[in-house]
Amino acid sequence: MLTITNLTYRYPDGTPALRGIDLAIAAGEKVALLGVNGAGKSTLLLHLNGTLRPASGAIVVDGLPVTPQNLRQIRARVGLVFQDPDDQLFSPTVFDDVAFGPLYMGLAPAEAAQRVQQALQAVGMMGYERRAPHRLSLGQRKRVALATVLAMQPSLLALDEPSAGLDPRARRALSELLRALPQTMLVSTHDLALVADVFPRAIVLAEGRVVADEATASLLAHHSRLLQYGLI
Amino acid sequence: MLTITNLTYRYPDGTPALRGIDLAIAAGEKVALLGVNGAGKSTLLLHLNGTLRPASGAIVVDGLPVTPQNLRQIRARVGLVFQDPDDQLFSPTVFDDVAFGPLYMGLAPAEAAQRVQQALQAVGMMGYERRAPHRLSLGQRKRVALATVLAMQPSLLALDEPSAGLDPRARRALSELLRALPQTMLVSTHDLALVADVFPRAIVLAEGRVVADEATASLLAHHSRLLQYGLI
Amino acid sequence: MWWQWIAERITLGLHIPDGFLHAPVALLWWLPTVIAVGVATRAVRQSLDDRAVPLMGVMAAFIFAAQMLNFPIAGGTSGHVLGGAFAAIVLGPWAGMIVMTCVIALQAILFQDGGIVAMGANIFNMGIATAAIGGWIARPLLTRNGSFTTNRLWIATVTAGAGWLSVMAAAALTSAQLVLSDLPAAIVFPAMLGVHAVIGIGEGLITAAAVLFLVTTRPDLLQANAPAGTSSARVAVIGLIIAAVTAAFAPLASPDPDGLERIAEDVGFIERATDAPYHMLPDYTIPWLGETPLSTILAGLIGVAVMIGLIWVIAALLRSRPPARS
Amino acid sequence: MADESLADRALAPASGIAVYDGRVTTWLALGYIFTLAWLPAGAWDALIMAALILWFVIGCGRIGLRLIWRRSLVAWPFALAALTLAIARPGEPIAQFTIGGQAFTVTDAGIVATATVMIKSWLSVQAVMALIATTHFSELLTALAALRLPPLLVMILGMAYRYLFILQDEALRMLRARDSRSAALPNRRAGRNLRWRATITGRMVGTLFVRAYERSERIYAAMLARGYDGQPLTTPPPSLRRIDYVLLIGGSAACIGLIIVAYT
Ligand SMILES: Nc1ncnc2c1ncn2[C@@H]1O[C@H](COP(=O)(O)OP(=O)(O)OP(=O)(O)O)[C@@H](O)[C@H]1O
Ligand SMILES: Nc1ncnc2c1ncn2[C@@H]1O[C@H](COP(=O)(O)OP(=O)(O)OP(=O)(O)O)[C@@H](O)[C@H]1O
Ligand SMILES: [Mg+2]
Ligand SMILES: [Mg+2]
Repeated sequence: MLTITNLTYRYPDGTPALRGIDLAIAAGEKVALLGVNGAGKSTLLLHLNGTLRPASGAIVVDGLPVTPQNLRQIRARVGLVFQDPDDQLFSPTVFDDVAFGPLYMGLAPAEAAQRVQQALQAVGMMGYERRAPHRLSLGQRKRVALATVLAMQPSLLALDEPSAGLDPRARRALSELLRALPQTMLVSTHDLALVADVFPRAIVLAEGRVVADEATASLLAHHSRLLQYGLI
Repeated sequence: MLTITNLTYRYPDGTPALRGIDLAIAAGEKVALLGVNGAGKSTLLLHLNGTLRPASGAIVVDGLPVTPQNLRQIRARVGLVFQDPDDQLFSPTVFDDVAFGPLYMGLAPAEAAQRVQQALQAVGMMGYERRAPHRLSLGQRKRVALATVLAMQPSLLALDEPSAGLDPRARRALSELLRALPQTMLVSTHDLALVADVFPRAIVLAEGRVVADEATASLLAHHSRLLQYGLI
Repeated sequence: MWWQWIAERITLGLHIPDGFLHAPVALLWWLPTVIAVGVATRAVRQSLDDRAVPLMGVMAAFIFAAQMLNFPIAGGTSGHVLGGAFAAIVLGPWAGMIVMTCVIALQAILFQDGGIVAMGANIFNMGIATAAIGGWIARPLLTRNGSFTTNRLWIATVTAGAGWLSVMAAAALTSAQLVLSDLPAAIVFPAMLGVHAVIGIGEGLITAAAVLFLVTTRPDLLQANAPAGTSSARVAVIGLIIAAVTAAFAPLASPDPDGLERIAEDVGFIERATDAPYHMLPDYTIPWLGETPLSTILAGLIGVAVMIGLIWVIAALLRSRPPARS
Repeated sequence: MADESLADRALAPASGIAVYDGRVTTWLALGYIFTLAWLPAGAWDALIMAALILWFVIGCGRIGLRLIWRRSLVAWPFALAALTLAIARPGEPIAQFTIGGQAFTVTDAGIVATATVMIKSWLSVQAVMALIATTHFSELLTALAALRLPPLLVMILGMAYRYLFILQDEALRMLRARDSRSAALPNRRAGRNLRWRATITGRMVGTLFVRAYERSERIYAAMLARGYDGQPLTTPPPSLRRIDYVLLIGGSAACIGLIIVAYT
């Protein structure tokens, strides 16, 4: 489903953010991406749909290499959700925002509208179509942000800290939603409770390298390792 | 030092945020302000230096009532630090930012520079004077934000969630700093570990009312009450 | 406070409400506005490519918010920035025009700040003219061989001058429109330019400080949008023009620091500014119908039709063809 | 923002007029304002009819005439300035008074002109308010697109509207932070000087600019992630229904009627 080989990346100002990432995720797997602030989680996720272009290394999604020529197909397959929903939601209404991706793909308006319905239903935000994003609470905005990519029916979901800023109830709802969704997932988070709940496998980044890639249960069982990786 | 009598406030859109707050804090006391999201903590702190004007009720700081005529003197006595340091820091360098308050008060540049040194020393940010605030890490920015009010030598510190967004190490440093500072403090926070560490007294708000005002130890000892107030 | 809110609007005095301009004058000013915005739309699309929408949209919201950032002058009056010159200095003249057009349109629609019929004139005065000054006068002076200068004193002088000049230009244009609506030029020009010579100082200081802030903290942003270098001859000519204009207005610029007095002066201006006769096309009649009401109505309708037709044609010419979507 | 909540009404129109197509309401509001602009001074019958038409529509739309009236007063500082027209126009003298040694004469033509300007200005503002109270902002954009505004500009306007409130909140918080450090000591002059205060404000403008710019970069990435390639997204709006045409034709007829009444 997703294969990354020897991926390196430097920001234009010279910061080396990724230094040789190798990983493979099978279809239907749900994988958590952990690591302290600045470990490179967001940078890695931004590579999955070609928003950032690797200095070296290769990424293959669903058999299709992520290259400039393939970008449009890649973006239909990889649904990327940013941490701050205000960056993700840029339209005057919820409907417009969720419909943006499907319409851009060239779906007919009626079909797009149907996708919007399905996506909003999945995140429990039916009936909010005419609302303006800036009038929604943070938790609601985060759900709509997720709907914007679900409406594109991607096969891989890449979520950047989906639970940040949510209160305990909203976190539980998110956790249930992620468990219910059938897609393959790579989700960056600092929230170990969410990891334990949803993700059978966890990858830990540190300074742009993969330092652990294993079953969540075995990782969480070792307090000393969690401390060492700065996860608690 | 600080006396608040029957303070009520409604936001312009009609939201009643404070509904009759009474409290008194003696000089040198360090008091934590607790409560769930939306309880009214930030609203209360914004009243202390007259940023918001009460619908009814009175606030007296150091014998001086907070009224529009006294605002400027009040602001020399009350140092208010906002939750988000990005709201607090608006200058090209750390020095300029910390020097703003002293210069505005009419201190001579040399005197202001000395105040800046002292304040940066107190928060452990000596040597960062020429740096641009937006190039600092979140923890560093939070410390500089605190320095901007320390440089004004206020007698009352009002801090809004000073530990939010800090990683475990930065939290411990903040906790030590707050214990070392001599000022009277009213600090809003969701961080019970910080409360237990620094503040002998805690006030709990709920829906704009004071629902508890007591020794921190006795509050923390009752799990059921913490649950009831939504603090855990 | 409500009175401060009112004072601010009166002090700026540039958002012309509906009803204050002769209808033909208001419509006439739509013409250059539509042309400029059309050209700017194309230019922005070419230079910024697919970044145009998020960048311009957020920048328009930014100007809106920046206009809230005020500073106390005196006596309860406060100054704030108009922003057109700053936007054009930093983003370029075309992008500046787009941004200001959106700001003024949203102000008129959402906050009823400035009229709808008068919007063509308002956009031209506060958007097109100010961006032209920032983008075509200040920017060439600030770039050498395609990169932004580092001489802080020079930057401060040029940007402050451009900020001041942009406010003066907007004020002069507003006056011209009022005079075209039959107001006495002898009163309107001195009053309007006098008040704004003072207000412009705030604009100049803020613009300079904001640009210097960027030079210090994010020079890369300025560099990214820097235009290609200009010949030194052109720089010299533009410099001379600025010097001449500044000299011409210098007597007006002797600041009178009392804010209340300025408001009074400003109110006085507006009182006079409204001294406009509101006849519809007084001399416009259709010959073969004579001076009958019907003739006047027809003349007016024809005028409107011609104007709308012209705008339509030009807009159509300027609009790039809709993209083919596969 | 004095009437932010009215601007917000554009987000949740809940009125009878909202059942009509946003394009129709937008065009009619624009047409009405343009018509007002053409009415001559002293055309009382036309002005009264115009007012009644507008208030009837507002009443039908259950927008709340009271709300509109209260809010429309914000436009009056300008309209009040029209009072001076009363003394500025040549005509039959009605009253005279002196201020500061200068004599002023109120004329009949002056009073007529004043009243006309005030009414026109006031009605125009109410029409815009009625529009934004009944028409969702996205429909307003659709209407503008149908008026041949370049699609790129329409998208930019939508984006500007979306981030308006976010950046205004940001500016407001910065102002609060500055104000709460603007302190005074007894016996000292606070605030240094005008130039310093303006400079501080300029830096705040710069700070806000950098944050807005960085946000625009993040939004750009988010748009790319959903397939955006720089072409404005244009979807054909639904075609107008018969009721919309009826309203459009009826409204246009009313506007033309006003002009005819005014000039005959
Ligand atoms: N735009 C940028 N320019 C330069 N360096 C950057 C940029 N964005 C991130 N970095 C740097 O790249 C490294 C990885 O950053 P990244 O945002 O991927 O971390 P992260 O794991 O997502 O952290 P967090 O948990 O804080 O979100 C960090 O050292 C960071 O400072
Ligand atoms: N600008 C505003 N306009 C209207 N209502 C507001 C505004 N700011 C806050 N409120 C409301 O006032 C109440 C108190 O808010 P306040 O910000 O004081 O809560 P808080 O205790 O600081 O919460 P948090 O822990 O989330 O910071 C809430 O109901 C909130 O929704
Ligand atoms: Mg990240
Ligand atoms: Mg708060």
